[in-house]
Amino acid sequence: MSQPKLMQGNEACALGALAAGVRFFGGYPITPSTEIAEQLAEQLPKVGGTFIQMEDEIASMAVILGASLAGKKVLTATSGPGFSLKQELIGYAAIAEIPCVIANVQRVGPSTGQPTSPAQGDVMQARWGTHGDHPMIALSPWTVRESFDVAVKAVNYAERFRTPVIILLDEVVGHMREKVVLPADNEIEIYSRRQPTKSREEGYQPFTPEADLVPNPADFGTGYRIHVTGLVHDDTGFPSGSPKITEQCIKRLHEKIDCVKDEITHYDEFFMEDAEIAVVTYGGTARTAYAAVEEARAQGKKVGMIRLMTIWPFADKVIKQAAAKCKALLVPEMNYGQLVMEIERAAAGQTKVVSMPKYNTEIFTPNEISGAIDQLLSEVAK
Amino acid sequence: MSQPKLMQGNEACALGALAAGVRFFGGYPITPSTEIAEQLAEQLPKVGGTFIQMEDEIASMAVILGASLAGKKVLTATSGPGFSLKQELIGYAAIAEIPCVIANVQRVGPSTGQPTSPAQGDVMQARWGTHGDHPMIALSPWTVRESFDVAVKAVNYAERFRTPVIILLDEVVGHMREKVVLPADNEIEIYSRRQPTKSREEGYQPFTPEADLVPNPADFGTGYRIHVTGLVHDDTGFPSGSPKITEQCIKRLHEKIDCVKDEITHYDEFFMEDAEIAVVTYGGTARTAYAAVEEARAQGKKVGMIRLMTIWPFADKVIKQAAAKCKALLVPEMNYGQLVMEIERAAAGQTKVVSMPKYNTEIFTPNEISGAIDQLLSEVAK
Amino acid sequence: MKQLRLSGSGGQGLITAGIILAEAAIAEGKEAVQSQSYGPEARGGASKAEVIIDDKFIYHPKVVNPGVVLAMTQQAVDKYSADLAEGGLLIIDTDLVPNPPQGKKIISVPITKLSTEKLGRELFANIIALGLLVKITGVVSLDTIKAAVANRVPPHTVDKNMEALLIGYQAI
Amino acid sequence: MKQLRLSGSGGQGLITAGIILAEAAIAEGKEAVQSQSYGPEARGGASKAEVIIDDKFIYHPKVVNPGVVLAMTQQAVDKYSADLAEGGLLIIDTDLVPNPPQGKKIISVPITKLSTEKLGRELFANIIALGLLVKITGVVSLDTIKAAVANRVPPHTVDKNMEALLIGYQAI
Amino acid sequence: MSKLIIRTNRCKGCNVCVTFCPKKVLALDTLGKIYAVDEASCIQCGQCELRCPDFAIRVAPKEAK
Amino acid sequence: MSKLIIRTNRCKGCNVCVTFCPKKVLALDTLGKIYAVDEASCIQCGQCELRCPDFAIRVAPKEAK
Amino acid sequence: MKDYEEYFRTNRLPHIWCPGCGNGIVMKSIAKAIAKLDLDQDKTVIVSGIGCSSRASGYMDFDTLHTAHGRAIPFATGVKLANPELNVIVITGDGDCTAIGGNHFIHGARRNIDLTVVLFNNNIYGMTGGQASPLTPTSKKATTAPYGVVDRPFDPCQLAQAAGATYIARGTAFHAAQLPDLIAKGIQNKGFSLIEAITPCPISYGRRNKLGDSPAMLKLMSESAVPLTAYGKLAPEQQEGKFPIGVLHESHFGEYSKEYSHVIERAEGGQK
Amino acid sequence: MKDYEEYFRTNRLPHIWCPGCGNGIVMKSIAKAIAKLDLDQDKTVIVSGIGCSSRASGYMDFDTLHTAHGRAIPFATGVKLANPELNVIVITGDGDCTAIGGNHFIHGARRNIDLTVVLFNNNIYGMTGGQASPLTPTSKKATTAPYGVVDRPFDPCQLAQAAGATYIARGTAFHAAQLPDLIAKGIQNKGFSLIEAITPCPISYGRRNKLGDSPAMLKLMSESAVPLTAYGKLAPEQQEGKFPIGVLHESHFGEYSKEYSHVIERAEGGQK
Ligand SMILES: Cc1ncc(C[n+]2csc(CCOP(=O)(O)OP(=O)(O)O)c2C)c(N)n1
Ligand SMILES: Cc1ncc(C[n+]2csc(CCOP(=O)(O)OP(=O)(O)O)c2C)c(N)n1
Ligand code: SF4
Ligand code: SF4
Ligand code: SF4
Ligand code: SF4
Ligand code: SF4
Ligand code: SF4
Ligand SMILES: [Mg+2]
Ligand SMILES: [Mg+2]
Repeated sequence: MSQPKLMQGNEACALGALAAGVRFFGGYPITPSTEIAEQLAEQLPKVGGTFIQMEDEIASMAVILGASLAGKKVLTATSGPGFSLKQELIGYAAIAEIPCVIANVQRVGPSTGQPTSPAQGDVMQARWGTHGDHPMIALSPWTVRESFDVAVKAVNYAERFRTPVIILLDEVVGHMREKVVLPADNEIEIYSRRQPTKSREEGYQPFTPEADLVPNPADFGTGYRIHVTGLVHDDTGFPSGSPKITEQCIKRLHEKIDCVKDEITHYDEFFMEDAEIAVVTYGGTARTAYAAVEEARAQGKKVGMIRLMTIWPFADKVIKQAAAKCKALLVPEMNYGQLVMEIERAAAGQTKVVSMPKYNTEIFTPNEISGAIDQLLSEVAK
Repeated sequence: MSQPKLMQGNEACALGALAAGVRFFGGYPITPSTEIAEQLAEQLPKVGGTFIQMEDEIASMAVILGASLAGKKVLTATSGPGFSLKQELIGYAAIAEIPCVIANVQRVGPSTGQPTSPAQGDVMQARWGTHGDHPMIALSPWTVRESFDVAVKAVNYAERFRTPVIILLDEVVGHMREKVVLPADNEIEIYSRRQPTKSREEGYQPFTPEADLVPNPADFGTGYRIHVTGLVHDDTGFPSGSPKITEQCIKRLHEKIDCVKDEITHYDEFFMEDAEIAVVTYGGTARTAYAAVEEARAQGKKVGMIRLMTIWPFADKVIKQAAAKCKALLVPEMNYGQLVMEIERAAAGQTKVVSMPKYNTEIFTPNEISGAIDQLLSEVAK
Repeated sequence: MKQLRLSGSGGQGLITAGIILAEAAIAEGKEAVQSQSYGPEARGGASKAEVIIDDKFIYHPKVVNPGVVLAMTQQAVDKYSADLAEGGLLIIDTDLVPNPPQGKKIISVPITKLSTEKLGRELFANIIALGLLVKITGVVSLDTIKAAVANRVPPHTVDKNMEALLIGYQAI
Repeated sequence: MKQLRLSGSGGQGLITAGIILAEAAIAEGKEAVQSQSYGPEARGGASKAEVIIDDKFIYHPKVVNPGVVLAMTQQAVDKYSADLAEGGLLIIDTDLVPNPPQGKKIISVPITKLSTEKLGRELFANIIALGLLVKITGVVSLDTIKAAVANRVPPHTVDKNMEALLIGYQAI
Repeated sequence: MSKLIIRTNRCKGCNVCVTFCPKKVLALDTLGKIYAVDEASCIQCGQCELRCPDFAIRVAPKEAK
Repeated sequence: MSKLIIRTNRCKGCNVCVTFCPKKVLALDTLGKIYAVDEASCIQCGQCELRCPDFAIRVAPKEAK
Repeated sequence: MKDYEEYFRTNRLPHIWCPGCGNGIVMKSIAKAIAKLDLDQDKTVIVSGIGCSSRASGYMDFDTLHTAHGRAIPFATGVKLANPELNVIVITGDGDCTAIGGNHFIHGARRNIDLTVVLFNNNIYGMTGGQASPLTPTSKKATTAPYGVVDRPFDPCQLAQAAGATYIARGTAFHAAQLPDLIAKGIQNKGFSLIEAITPCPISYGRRNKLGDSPAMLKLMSESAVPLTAYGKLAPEQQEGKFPIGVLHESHFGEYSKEYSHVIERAEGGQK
Repeated sequence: MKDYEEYFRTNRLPHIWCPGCGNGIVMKSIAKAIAKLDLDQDKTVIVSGIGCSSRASGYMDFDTLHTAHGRAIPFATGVKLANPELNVIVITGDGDCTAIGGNHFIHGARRNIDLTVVLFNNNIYGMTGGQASPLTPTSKKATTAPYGVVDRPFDPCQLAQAAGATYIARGTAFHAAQLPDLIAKGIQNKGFSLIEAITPCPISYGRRNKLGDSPAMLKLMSESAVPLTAYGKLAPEQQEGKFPIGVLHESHFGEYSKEYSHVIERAEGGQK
């Protein structure tokens, strides 16, 4: 355990990635994510790693995928406009099963929007931004320390499931500084790059799934001479036009994540035992929500809170349970109302779901959330 | 009314756009959308219009936005990978309120996927593909004739609401040929480019909304000297960092579409009067579904069908009503299960919603859907 | 409802043949749907064109039980003739399909050879096949298909194509 | 919980000052959160840095009722002093804030002028302001803030910055 | 008529005009705004206007003699 | 030993080798596959192998004399 | 000749640029070029990307279009092709034009579409706070190049020439009297014109590289910029650290919108 | 020297290319170049984009990477930088490299990263069925240029040179004996190398432009390609319709991955 330190969320994210073994960063500057790149431009060469600033966000995504195939753990960082540009290649990473982490520090959009102001407006894009079908893992931290932890998790999941993982930071957490105590190196669990378990002669095929449904394509340069493509392919890695193979290919991509869904659905519950209503929240907004909920509890109000760290895959079960026992769920988000739609879907009419959108560049105040809590409590009391 | 003709969906889409007044196309070739470009490369100059093939899909999107601001009605066409690349500038069009139509002829994804095979895998991307918050209009035709009609509607909506509109074709409808009779020119309603209703001296501001919440920014070159930006801006068109302006700006974008939601929600209901279960479907899949439903009705089974032409904004009300009266909704889609999530949300637990995904490059057969209908009927009979 | 499938390899002109057939059906006042599927190859590879003809609007756009399958290569037979309808007919190019399947009603005509030998180029094999198809199925009249062919092909090739059509029509 | 806001224009170094203050609080074993907000301008424009100091974990990261607002420009006063807590204190740069607001407890110090006159450059105004803030609020001890400043600024500027800190500390 | 028209609100005190004025006419005040210390010496050469990045100085055209 | 090794399954009948063979050794059969009409005339110049886009012809190296 | 201030939206001044930022000088030069040519203010469009420099469009009193990062040229291409009677001027930064926008830049040049591109080259990403751009000189420092830039900058003028631009010039913010002329000539060229305007960014570039304040950076420019003919006469070792200014290249080729108008004529006439 | 077939995944042959398509000839030349240099087959990576030509990666027995349209160069950059001991060869089409991939192309050249880019130039988008590419000559027809192309093609060699490539050569599928040499020299160059290989697409380009079948197109190449020195001696009017082949440019500059390794050395040593 290190000394307590004042640290920025973006910095913690960069250091978390580094601690998890990231040794390659390719990126293109964009507010409010730039500190991640700047931090790694300085740190990576110190540990023999590589930082490269590319000509745009597409090239940044491409360069990390190439580096990942050549054996490095990789990261890129961006914000809204750049995240939009990366979508095609995020899909490539999904179908070609290339481990990579994309940190998206959200700001107000659409388009150039309000570059220096906070938002949580890319939550749905993180799931649905690219064409075609594939699953997505997206994690959103609410503290600076958790930015570090989430970065470690993201790298580990990317490697373990050979899939792109998105860190959904928001400007609030990304740019704020707070006191953190980082874990010591030996306290950090690291998932190493998967390796082939047999030789070509023994019948190795690069995309044959292991028991966990994840394949072990060999790193380039290790003598396996594999083929990697963004076309639908079979276990050999070569393209196939067969309907059966296509179904298998797309299905396995989803199932390798589905089958660990519970394990990778991280969330906190606060005061939920006897909660009449619950605030469902994530990212920077969760901090304010907690302040309001804690205050409400102090006043004896039966309010609980669910804080989602895992945004995707979506925590259906958690929300279903909460919906079954609470009279209403309040969903404050720094956007026009995005994740609330998933919450509505999961709630399936069991309870009232109240969207509380805010998209004016300002973060919620505890008072606003307290007010909404009070109103909701009075409504459900009727 | 013209002579009956064998025509391809893509061709009909191009001709519909032309009939609606499109005089500028910028694009980049990609299967299975290329025929739209090829058609217009030939036709546009014949009517004094302009076709340009750009260096990529981003430039294609940019060039049509420039042309639109200079007064032309504009179209681009693409497929999955290109659609992903266009997302950033689709967001630009949304916030800068630039009329434009994007035809996306869906193919199997993610990434390069199966370029020549049909899918409906970009349905959620059409809504959520770009960063930040803005609404989206997306229309999906199920016949060749409707590809023409939808193109006309798309152009009209783009102009009327000054917003990007997406035509969600699928390879089935885009590439099939069938008999069509096109409307005569005078049967086609056309919405002309909105014009300023007063002068600068009279206090004209380019982004002041009219009663329908849509502003009338002047075309470039008409003497108004307006400023257009992708930053959040006020009525003058100039950037503003104010929370109040930001809220107004983003809110009005949504409300201008929300307030006409019913009017632009196009759908067909078939056999719904006494339907015990209903198939909810869209695009090419709806053709097969209809064949199965018609057959089932012929056998006296109480099956109905809702065919959505408007995919976004989502037909909540229609689905809610159907959910209230049917015992189950069956949702066949050529993807891993996308729009079914919205249907689940709208159904809000009132009825059983059954996803029927198919994503193996082959379209549904009537038998598959009949089978699913029969099974569902027997389940709800219990 | 008539369901026809024209299969072979990319470049053999079967999509054009399918289009012409559908246009002929429309000219006779019928409904018609034509569709195709193909692989990544610009030439070669298995590809198919399908035509459905009916008196009323055709919803499901793909052939389910083809009454007739034309197969111009071995690969096409192997890939696209399995679901031939009970009692359906398989038409093959004699030379290009060395191993015809068992247990099917088959008409074998050396279509490509006819094209090269009688018209000097392989190019007209698709129109010969079309003539053959029309003769066998009677889905449209000879006059209608003539007009449809004349309407589609480049003007300077009309005569040769008419010849090809008749070669096919008279091949059995 | 102490809530402080340091406002001015981009380039005046107030974010650095805020960071140093937060680091000093941490050095004293407290919890601290520092945040900022700024416009599109790299220099000029209104910008603010906020620091919250408490004994327990700080959830909501922004200042709600600032007990102290430092404002180094007129624009900053206008934009960022309205929500000053009841009884809160407004510290302004005498020369750069020609129109101080009515009805607030105000301490006016010619911070920037002190910097230019005593240290030859405007550059140290932020550290002078920091000294002033620490003296007025007592959130951290003088020694702690000295160490925090020394820790953050470039080594060859430590002495000047110590001077600046004291100038501020002794300014009232 | 004065030789120099100064828009103080636009001036950001960058020192460019001060540096390039051949006659040392200009200087910055404590608030970092430009003013003419010695307008009399001004030869209306236009350097300050030419170079000011903020359009804060205009030089009156030399009167035709 | 034969001078030419032909992999018929790879040949696509493009006529390139036929055109560039200086000795008119090669021709296409009815199915559009290459065969040697006159292998005896082959001078093992390697043109056909060099130019075949489909790796369908190999020319045996000339035997050292 | 109108006064250059008439081309500004003066109610939006002062602008957001830092003290001493050269962007104002270059923007003024554009206004002077327009004044000089007496372009119809209502038929002139300014299109910019994203960056400090690209903010200029907001201050200029024309139809103005502030696009997305890197995309000014294809937006401008649309404006021009949709209405070829418009004069279209593009304002772009070194990052905007040659990093994310590099492809559009060379394709605009290749098409020889009638745009006048004024590249505000401050050798850095100004707006985002000082990251290296493709025009940051080798071994200079930037926030993303704390150990110094390892790669070699483009020469955007050579690149544009190889891509097909028909007018290419380079000027500097120091040579403020010459710049309007270079730009005016570019506007007059019916085809793709590039004017590279080298301009100081004291805040995001100068400081980190110890180049001094804006006046110092301007002086540096006055020393390193050499008129083309004089530059040509320097020995290679004398050229070290110097660069040529003036009109660097002029050539002729059909302009895109003009050529396309011929397509329209033929197509309308039913020909191919 | 290994036989070139040993570098093919022969079990995947025949390939998908059309009869007479020149891609097979160019791919064979790459294999021969590798054979000639006896590169370690396990330490050589082929990276391609999307297009007919880019399908070549699937037929070559190395670690092979078939990326997205236009993005082969940045993927390859990642491979090379992550493991500089690998030989990285990029296979790309004219559309892939100079249309959608144009920016990556010039930036690869600018960085002088050690990649050998073999550009299969068939003057058309083959895979999507014959649309115009930035290398389709002016006035030639394409499905998206039914009235003929109005703009001017890039000279990709000139473009690469202006951008900073340190080895540039051009060959053709007709000159099949020379091509392996040109490629081998490119592989030997420690820096960014471009080999433009002009190759016939009889199906999507030749037919529409009435250039005949593949043998006819190859003959046309034999007539229009002229060795660089001979080409230099032609009068301008004689150059019309002809183009130079051979090694067009060689120069020296620090290679990116090498230069970056110095950054690592310095940083690991605690220096800046
Ligand atoms: C797609 C996208 N990527 C990144 C950014 C962030 N960004 C804004 S301006 C800029 C660079 C500006 O540099 P330059 O073009 O040189 O202009 P300058 O500010 O130096 O005038 C960047 C990277 C963005 N807005 N959009
Ligand atoms: C983002 C994206 N846009 C468009 C396409 C469609 N596409 C595939 S290959 C190709 C062009 C191929 O041309 P070229 O690079 O010259 O290769 P060739 O087929 O001629 O060898 C295009 C436009 C795509 N796959 N992805
Ligand atoms: S006009 Fe010339 S002399 Fe007068 S103030 Fe300006 S620069 Fe100095
Ligand atoms: S050049 Fe302009 S902005 Fe700078 S000090 Fe002089 S008047 Fe002020
Ligand atoms: S080796 Fe030469 S002579 Fe022999 S077949 Fe081949 S091309 Fe003809
Ligand atoms: S060159 Fe090759 S593919 Fe072409 S005909 Fe000859 S052997 Fe066959
Ligand atoms: S950061 Fe640089 S380019 Fe941007 S306004 Fe400041 S000085 Fe000018
Ligand atoms: S379309 Fe052209 S490039 Fe593609 S395989 Fe066929 S001949 Fe080759
Ligand atoms: Mg710059
Ligand atoms: Mg090509």
